[in-house]
Amino acid sequence: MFDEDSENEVSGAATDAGRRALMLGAVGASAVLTVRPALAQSAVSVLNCQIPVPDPARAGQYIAADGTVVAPGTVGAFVPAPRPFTGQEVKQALSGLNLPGTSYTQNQAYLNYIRRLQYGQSGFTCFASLQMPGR
Amino acid sequence: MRHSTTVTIGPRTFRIGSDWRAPVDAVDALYRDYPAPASLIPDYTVRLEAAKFARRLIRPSVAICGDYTLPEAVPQSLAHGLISAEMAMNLQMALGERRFLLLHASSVEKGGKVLIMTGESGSGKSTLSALLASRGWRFMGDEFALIDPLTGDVCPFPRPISLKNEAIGVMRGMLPATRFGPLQADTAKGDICHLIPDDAAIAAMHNPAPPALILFPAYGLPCDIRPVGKSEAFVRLTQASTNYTALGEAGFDALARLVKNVPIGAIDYPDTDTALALVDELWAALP
Amino acid sequence: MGASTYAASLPFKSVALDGLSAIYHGASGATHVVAEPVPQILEALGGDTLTLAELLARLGADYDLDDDAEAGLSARLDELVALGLVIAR
Amino acid sequence: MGGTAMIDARLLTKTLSQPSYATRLDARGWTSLLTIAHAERLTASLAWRLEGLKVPPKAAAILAEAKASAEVGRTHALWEAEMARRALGPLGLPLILLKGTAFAAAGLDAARGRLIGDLDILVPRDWLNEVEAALLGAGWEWVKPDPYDDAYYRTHMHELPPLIHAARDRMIDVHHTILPLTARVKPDAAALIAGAVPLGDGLFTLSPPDMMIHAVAHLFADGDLNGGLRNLWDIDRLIREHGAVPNYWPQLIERARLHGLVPHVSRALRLSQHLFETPVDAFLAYEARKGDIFYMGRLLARNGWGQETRKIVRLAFYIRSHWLRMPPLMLAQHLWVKWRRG
Repeated sequence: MFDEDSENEVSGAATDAGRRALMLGAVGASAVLTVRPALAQSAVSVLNCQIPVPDPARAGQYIAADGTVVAPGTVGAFVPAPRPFTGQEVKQALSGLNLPGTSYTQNQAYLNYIRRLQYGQSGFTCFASLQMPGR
Repeated sequence: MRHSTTVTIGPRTFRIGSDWRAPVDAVDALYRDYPAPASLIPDYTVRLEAAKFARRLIRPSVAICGDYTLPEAVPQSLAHGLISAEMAMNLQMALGERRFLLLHASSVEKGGKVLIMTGESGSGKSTLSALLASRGWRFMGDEFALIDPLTGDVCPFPRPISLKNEAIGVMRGMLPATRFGPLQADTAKGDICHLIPDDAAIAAMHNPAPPALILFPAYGLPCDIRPVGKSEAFVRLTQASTNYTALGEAGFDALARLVKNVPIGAIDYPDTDTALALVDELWAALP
Repeated sequence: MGASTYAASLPFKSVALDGLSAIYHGASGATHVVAEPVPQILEALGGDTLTLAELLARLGADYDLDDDAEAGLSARLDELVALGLVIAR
Repeated sequence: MGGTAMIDARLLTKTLSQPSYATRLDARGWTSLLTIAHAERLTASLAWRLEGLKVPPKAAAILAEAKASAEVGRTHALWEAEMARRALGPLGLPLILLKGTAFAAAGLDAARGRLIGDLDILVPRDWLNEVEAALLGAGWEWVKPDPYDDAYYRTHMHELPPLIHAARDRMIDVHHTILPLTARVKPDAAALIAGAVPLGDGLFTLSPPDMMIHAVAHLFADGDLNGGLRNLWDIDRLIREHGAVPNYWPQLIERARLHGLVPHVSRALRLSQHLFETPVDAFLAYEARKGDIFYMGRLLARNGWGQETRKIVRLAFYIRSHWLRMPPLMLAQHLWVKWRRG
């Protein structure tokens, strides 16, 4: 059948003492998402979906460190991503890699933007369908 | 109302009232093989009302009303009265159902175990359920899969299958003409023709069965099988459900149990023969 | 923040699904899908009201923590308070 | 078909006030009762009233589901109040809840099975800008981007244009008084706020007499009596819970005078007494007026299919509701703008 080894990946890599590491400061994302009422359904594959940063309705605007969308040129904020990220790239970024072509702080800002995505915004269904890889 | 009828499908009974005779006659014809309502009290009331007095005289159009109504629903042509009735029944389920967790999915059963197929319109879940039903599976529903939070079982809701466009010709070539409702051309979704479930499916419409496999089919892609992670499946199924949030904790329990206990995968297929082969392969590999 | 103690907002249910957990939160009726370390923090809180230091000590007893765990935990707790899963006093 | 024309919503009001009446219903009667209750948004309230009675299995299932669903709705509504409390907390204002959320937060009988839609809160008019800014900052957004509607609300209404929370999809109505500014009667909003009662967790409700005053204002003046039975049921429940408290009736009379709503309170009491056998104060209820029968006809205009009946009566109430809210010239302007926009 399918590879059903996901269950035992939950506890991650054990250290020598049988204890395992817990990254309290790893990714700024406690809630990956909160389920919202749906009349429609999203069925988007991780492999072929995209997340623009920001969404086309706010193209050209900057992304602040906390993920909010701010006016172009705002001090401390980051330029829009030149191309949409794929679901796969975001998935990897959530597990620790930087999004392609981003600095550490820029990566954090973009991830904060992505986790603020809401139903109806471009990229939300893609993000919603992401799953964390077992660590 | 001037004309009315009552229809029972699985656990749900609908009372349908209409300002015109034709839609009620069409419903009675389509559901002629279904047993008489088990309960004299319906779960839902559906009303097909004349949209506006002036319009009723000039060009009759049907407003879809009932216990649950969408304010922005567009009135339908009276010529498509049967579809209006079906849409209205779907609407009551989608907005009103509070006993079962309702998934926008088709379901078929074999050997006492259920295959659930969920996906957007165009994924082929409806056509695949019709094809599987013609190959020895029991048809349980092509629109809504009802998950019973008390048992975890899938409860049948075997409505007539709403075939669209090319699928009509495909199925007509395989099954006797008596199994089909009238062709309704030029609806908002193209041509629609209803396929009446076979006698066995209707006779077993009160018999639930446990789920054994969930598939997310996608039509028009090269053949592929992928596992779908439990958390991804959980989120996607909340979005495939119209009443997950309204059910509160019962919905959470039902969905968590379903996702944890049942293998879940995605299949991409270029044609229906491939899809059927993939389903057979995955079904045979079940523990 | 001025908060000195933290407690989990009870009741909630947590179900582990591959790398993530689905949490049903009784007070809000909301379902959250969360990543590590959230389930571990909620489990460590249990039914108790703890200071940041006490909570950190409990987590440290079960896990190897990263550098600057206190700042990380404080940030996670702020997020959980915003979601409603944790009550700060 | 034939026969249902005789049925109106009295079937529901009778069963709500005398639950044992339901035991005499046949399947057809149950069908009409449940359909009317649904249309009036009272199914779960009915379910609570019928608890413990022997009812047909299908009806029992429908009632149980309605009850469970209302319970989920109550959880969501109270959480929304908590979210608003957090958003507005820094302003240092008491968060005064209105209508269904207030009943639920205070644990009143009126909350049993009551469906709660939007979150309604009351704030001082001088604080509207700060409240608006705080809500926008905490994730609420405007529902209507239409400038005419927006200007209309701000100039003439008793509340901000509705806001919806972007993540939770829940609406909030921020009131600064309980009737539109254009209405002929002007309740004393400052007195409502000054008399608010703390619930102990940063949330407030109106005082029991003011709560009744608001329920009455909501019943008569805030629409064309659409959904009126549910609002009247609120009134019955509030009176049955508060009416026996010492001094309730003298206070209610005093507050009705203060807010200029004595005739309205009077009529509401009479209607509630007629339809729900509510024990009311004879002095305040006064004696039946000619118009009462007209109101009853409007409130009961619902057939066994859940359809609204008595079109002429309804139309009269629709026009009347706008007449009450607006001076004639403004009404003409309003209808003109609405009409041109189709």
